[in-house]
Amino acid sequence: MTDLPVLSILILLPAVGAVLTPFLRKDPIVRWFSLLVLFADFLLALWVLLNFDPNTAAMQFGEHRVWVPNLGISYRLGIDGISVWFVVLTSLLGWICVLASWWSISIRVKEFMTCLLAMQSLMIGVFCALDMILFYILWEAMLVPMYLIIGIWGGANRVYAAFKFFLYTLAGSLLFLIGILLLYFGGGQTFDVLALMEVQYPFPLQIWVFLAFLVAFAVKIPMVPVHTWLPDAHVQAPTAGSIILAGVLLKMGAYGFLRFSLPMLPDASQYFAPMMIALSAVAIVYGGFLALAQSDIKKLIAYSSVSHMGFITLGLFTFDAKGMSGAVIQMFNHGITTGALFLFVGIIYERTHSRDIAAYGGLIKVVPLFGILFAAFLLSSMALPGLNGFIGELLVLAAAFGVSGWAGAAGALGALVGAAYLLGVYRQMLLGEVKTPGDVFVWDLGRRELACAAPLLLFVVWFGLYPKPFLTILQPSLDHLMTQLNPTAVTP
Amino acid sequence: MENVLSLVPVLIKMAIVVGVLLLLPLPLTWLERKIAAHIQQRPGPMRVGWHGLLQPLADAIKLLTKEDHIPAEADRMLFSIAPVVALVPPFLVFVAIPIGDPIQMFGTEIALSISDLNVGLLFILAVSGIGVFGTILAGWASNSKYAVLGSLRSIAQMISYEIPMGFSVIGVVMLAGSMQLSQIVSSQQGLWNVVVQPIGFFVFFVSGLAEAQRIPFDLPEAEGDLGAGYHTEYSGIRFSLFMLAEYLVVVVLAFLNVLLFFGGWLGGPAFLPATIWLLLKVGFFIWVFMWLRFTFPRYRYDQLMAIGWKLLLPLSLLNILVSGFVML
Amino acid sequence: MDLTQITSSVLASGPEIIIILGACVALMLSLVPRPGQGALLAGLSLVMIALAAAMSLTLAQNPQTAYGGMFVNDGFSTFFKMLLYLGTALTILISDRYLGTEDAAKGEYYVLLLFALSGAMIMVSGKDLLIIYVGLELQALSIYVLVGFLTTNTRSNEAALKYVILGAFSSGLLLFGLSLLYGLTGTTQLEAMGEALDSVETSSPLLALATVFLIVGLLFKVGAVPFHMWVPDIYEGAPSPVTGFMSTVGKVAAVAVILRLLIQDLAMLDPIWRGSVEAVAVLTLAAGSFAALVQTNIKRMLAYSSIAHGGFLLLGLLAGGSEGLASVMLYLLIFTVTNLGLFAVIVLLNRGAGQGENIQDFSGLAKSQPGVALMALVFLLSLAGIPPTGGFFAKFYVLVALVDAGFVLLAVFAVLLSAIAAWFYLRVIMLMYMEQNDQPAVFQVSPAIGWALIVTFTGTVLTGVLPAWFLGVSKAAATAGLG
Amino acid sequence: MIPTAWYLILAATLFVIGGAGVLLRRNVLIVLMSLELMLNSVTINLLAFGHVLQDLRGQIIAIFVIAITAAEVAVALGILVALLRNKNTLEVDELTVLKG
Amino acid sequence: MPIDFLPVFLMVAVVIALSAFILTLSRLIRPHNPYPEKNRPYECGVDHVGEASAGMFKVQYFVIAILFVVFDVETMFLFPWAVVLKDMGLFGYVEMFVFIVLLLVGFAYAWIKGALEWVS
Repeated sequence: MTDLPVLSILILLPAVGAVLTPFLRKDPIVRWFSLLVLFADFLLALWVLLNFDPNTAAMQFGEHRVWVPNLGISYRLGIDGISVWFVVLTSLLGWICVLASWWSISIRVKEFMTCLLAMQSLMIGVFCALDMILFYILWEAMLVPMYLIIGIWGGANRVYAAFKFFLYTLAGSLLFLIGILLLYFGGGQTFDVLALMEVQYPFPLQIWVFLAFLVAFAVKIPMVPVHTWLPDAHVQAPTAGSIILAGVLLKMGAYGFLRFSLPMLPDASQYFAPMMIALSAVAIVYGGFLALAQSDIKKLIAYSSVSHMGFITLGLFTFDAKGMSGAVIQMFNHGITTGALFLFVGIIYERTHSRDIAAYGGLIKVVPLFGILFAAFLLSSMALPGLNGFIGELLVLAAAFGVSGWAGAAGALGALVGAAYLLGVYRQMLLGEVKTPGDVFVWDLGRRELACAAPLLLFVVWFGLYPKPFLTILQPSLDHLMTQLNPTAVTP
Repeated sequence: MENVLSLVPVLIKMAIVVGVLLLLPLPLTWLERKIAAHIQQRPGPMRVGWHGLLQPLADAIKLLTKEDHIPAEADRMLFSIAPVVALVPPFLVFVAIPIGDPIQMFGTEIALSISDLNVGLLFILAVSGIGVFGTILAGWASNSKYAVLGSLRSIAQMISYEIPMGFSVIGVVMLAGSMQLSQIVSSQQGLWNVVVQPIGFFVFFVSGLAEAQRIPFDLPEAEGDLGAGYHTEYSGIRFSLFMLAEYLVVVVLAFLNVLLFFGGWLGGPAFLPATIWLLLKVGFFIWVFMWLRFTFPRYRYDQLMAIGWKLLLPLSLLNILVSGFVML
Repeated sequence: MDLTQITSSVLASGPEIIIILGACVALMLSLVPRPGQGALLAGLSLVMIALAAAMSLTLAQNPQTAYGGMFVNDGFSTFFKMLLYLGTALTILISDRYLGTEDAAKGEYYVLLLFALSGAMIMVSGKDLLIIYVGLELQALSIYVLVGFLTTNTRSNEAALKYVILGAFSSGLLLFGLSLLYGLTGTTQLEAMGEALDSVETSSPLLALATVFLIVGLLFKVGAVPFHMWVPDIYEGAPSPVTGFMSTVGKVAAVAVILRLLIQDLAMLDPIWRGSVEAVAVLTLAAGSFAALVQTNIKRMLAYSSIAHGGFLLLGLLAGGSEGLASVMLYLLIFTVTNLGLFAVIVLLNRGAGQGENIQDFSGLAKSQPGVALMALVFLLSLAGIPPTGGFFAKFYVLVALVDAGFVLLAVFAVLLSAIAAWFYLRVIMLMYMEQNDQPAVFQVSPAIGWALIVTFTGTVLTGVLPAWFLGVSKAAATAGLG
Repeated sequence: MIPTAWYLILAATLFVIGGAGVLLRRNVLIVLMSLELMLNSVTINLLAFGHVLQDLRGQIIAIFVIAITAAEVAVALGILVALLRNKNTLEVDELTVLKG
Repeated sequence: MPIDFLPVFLMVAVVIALSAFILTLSRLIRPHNPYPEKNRPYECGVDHVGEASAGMFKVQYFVIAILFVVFDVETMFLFPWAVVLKDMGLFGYVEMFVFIVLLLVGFAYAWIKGALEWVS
């Protein structure tokens, strides 16, 4: 370990970039500059990953600075085996986003890149934060650049979508704030996440706080009754926005459960587990069927996200070691895969300006490179064995069957439906007779696009075939989480 | 019961005062016309009675029997009560005006005032302020342009001069340490206030003239350009009520000048009863007012306001500051 | 009173005397018309404010009462005075340009501002109901005139008249309460009153009546629902800088009085008002937030927003204790800075004759004036309470105080309603960043406004990123106030 | 001796009448008069209490109240004049440039 | 002491009664013969135009009214002060001095501003 505040650098690097960007003159300079910054950030994240000690569940690279002593808020950072992966994921998607919007964003590039850089800084911050209020602030602040990304550079209905996104998430997270305060005054008297984990809260308080947290996280994930902002936001957002949304933002909800709800409120989590499992099952099936009915490819992927996120929550609330690790793996994989899918939709959309599935056909013949890669990601999303999606979904399903037959059955059904619509897309768009919307000329992937897709593909294949390093790093933290869930199991 | 009994002398005094005041205008109008005439070297009223002595009586009967018409567009209610409102204050003022030290009569001490209020001076100033309402109501209720303009002018004038008037007596109050008129008079034992407070007297006298709307400050009623001012539309008995009120104001002012600045009933020759001495002084002031009326030309309206605000007001404020400083 | 007492009293009220003297000098200067007079008077006012601020800080070294216990200089009053200075100074900075575009440049403007400031200062320092009332009226009367300052503008006249009538009405209520309290206790001096009230049953109907009138009168001044109907009209009609002034300085002073009365000296009245004030606070939040949704005039919208913020302040009051007090104080500090910043932007957009006050006039601002738009964005976010701006910490601290005092339900209400409130701030952001405008706003940022913007922007960001110092100050002041 | 309660009742009645006048009447001048009525009722209260308590403070406050009321009315009149120049009406209902 | 003021109210009643009496007396003996021409407002014989009490006055009247209110109120403070000035001594004097000077500042302002000029 070094004494360097690595995490702070990780967070502040894009932030500094965001501050500097508006002062740059020309658009190309802005693009290159952002790419450089984000790529540097990615390299730094990789360095962190390489130096990460996989043998302990403790927080690493910890930093602690007094911030607002009068309110007990401090600047506290640290990552464990779970969050390190999200940091890597975020920093990876960050520079990919720049590349993905290289030409597609042509107006107000400066502002766009500023938002992107700010997003990056805040997202990494969220995954590193170990102080509840710090976490909350970063979490909340994220809304603004994302709102602007959707609202300024989005599709036709962008303003509506941006508003919906903002208000849904804001309303949810405000209750989260109240929950935090309840934890503070309910006995913790601190905002330190690790310290709060040690506090045994009375059951009624846990119930209320859990519900408050639930609203915030459920909106972000999104779970079923509050998922309606997602399709709008996804469809209207520019490609980079979709990638960030699907790749990172959705994970934050689940991450919240993992980091706060489960360890801090184990009793309430147990209490609400059946409900959560039921909701997840509904999300899986409902999201799947909705996806099946979509003709808009972006909407389809959006609903598939609802379904896949259902798997994650299902896994989390089985309270089973397998389900847990399945859920975490699924989170990471979903980030990669769905990010990639949105990237590819964006690529084709740039050429044809249509998202209608039925308007495409036989793309694999016209643009083989695109076709093959797209197919790979589709299959990964379908959880084809050998690709990354498989292992997570399998673990979750196994755990679900262990808890409740119904839940398992729902999960299985969801997986089947998922296969159906993804294969439908595969068949319609890639195979069959060649057609493109309006018969426009479609060219194959360029070098820039390949550069985006390659690392994603690498991860897809790597985790499909050899997930061991991933699990090694993950395992201690997950085990620790399990002990926190069943405190009675450890204490003799 | 005792309270009721103690009211008896009060009621008697009140009856006397009201009676005198009601009849006072009769000799006063005669006097005024005579003085006017002689100043202008003509005989004045001569027909009714000896040297026209009964002329006022004849006028009174005329006014009483004259048709009293109310303009069609007037606010009848306000129009009718305005003269009464104008009449009340001057009568009220006399409640607080003493005409001598208490005297012994029928074995009890009887004060020579209806009620010697401890805030007498303030009371008098306040009550005479109410007189403005009669003017306002009369002008407003008439709903005639002459009347409205006249009443506006009257009001503006009255309130403008009320301020220097109020300020000018502050010096007197300071010297007496009281607002009770009898005390103010007794504080002038030996030295009349007019000597100590010459500026105060000047301001008070001048603004008194303006308050009573006497020449040279009678602009609101300048017949030449404004009809008859705020009572343009009044005739008959209601008109005479206004006139009555105006005469009484003159009397009030004469009393105040004497009481505040000329030692009241003090300082007279030994053979004269104090009250008579007082009344003589008052009579003198009434004569001065009449004399002025036929000697001075009228000011222009802007000059009138300028005198009030730019001369008298700063002067009286200065007077307060200086007298306060000197007194300490 | 012997001479030393008099001198010490005069010294204790030094800042007020400085401001009033400044106002008198400015009044005389305003009579000599000459080029650059506006700048001269503004400069003079700023200097006077700076002097007064310096004096206040000096006086804060040793807290003392003066004028026989009617006037006090403590940490509490010093904090609020600093806020008042800040608000007034910022208002002065943004005024010159507005008066220019509205063609209403008259020297009296600054005089009135200074008088209003002195009134507010007296309110803050008053330790006697009578003094507080006198200060309140001095402030209110000056503001009445300021509201109607655009003499040829009917909107401004109307607003002023309405404000006078309703302001006098609320003073009447306040006074009636005052008179009853005086009757009950035989004093108007707050501490003595508190002692006297200790022996009065809180169930006494007369006391209840007195409290209700007192509080209603004060709530009127803050613009709490259901006594808020005057706020939108008057905010809309008044000259923009004056609106900013009212919504900050006016509110600060009124809230200071409320705190002084309800939390400090007359705390024993708590059982009488708590229930109703809770209802009022929630209603205020709700009505302000919902009504703001449908406004088309930016000042009107901010009026409702300011009502909603008033609701938050009341919540802080309800939380009570030093935490509640401190939270209200911090809130006011941040609100003052942020709101005046936004008003600076509004002044910039003004095109004379009340043009440029529509929310639509913000559209496309990000394109034509990216810098100003960015600042406006930050101000709006701060008003909405989105981190990392000051507004977040303001709200957060109130919530902390509320939850700490056990009012979790109120806190939940507050956050839900502030989510609704975010909507209309977002709408402005949306217009600035997402709408095109055929006639983009064209303006030059004058140095004065530039300074105002820099100060407010820095303040908003600084309170959001490093709030510790501000928090510490307000907490110390609150503790001093309660002590 | 008149009981204090009567003064208070008188004051309260005047206050209510004044308040009702402010809220219900439509002519600005009458509204201003109603305001005066409200404030004068306060004065009655203060004087009555001052008398009962044998305390001069009541009267002092009353004087302040009167003074401030006067100032308020002066300001109101000034504003009214400005408004009259622009609009020429005394009816509150016609003050409609500002909705609400 | 309140008994001192009783005559005041008695006097009001007496005067009102007296006026009522005179008015009634006059009503009994005077002629009453109105007709439209006679009832028209006085306007030198010209038909009158518009409302007289529409409130269209020279603004100076309002200015005077406002100034009056201000100074009249000052009188209210001056009287009690004058009564007890001897007891209060220098302090009282200085206080009033400040008060009057402040007022004079305002007065001077109004003066220079031209509020007292009747002819514009």
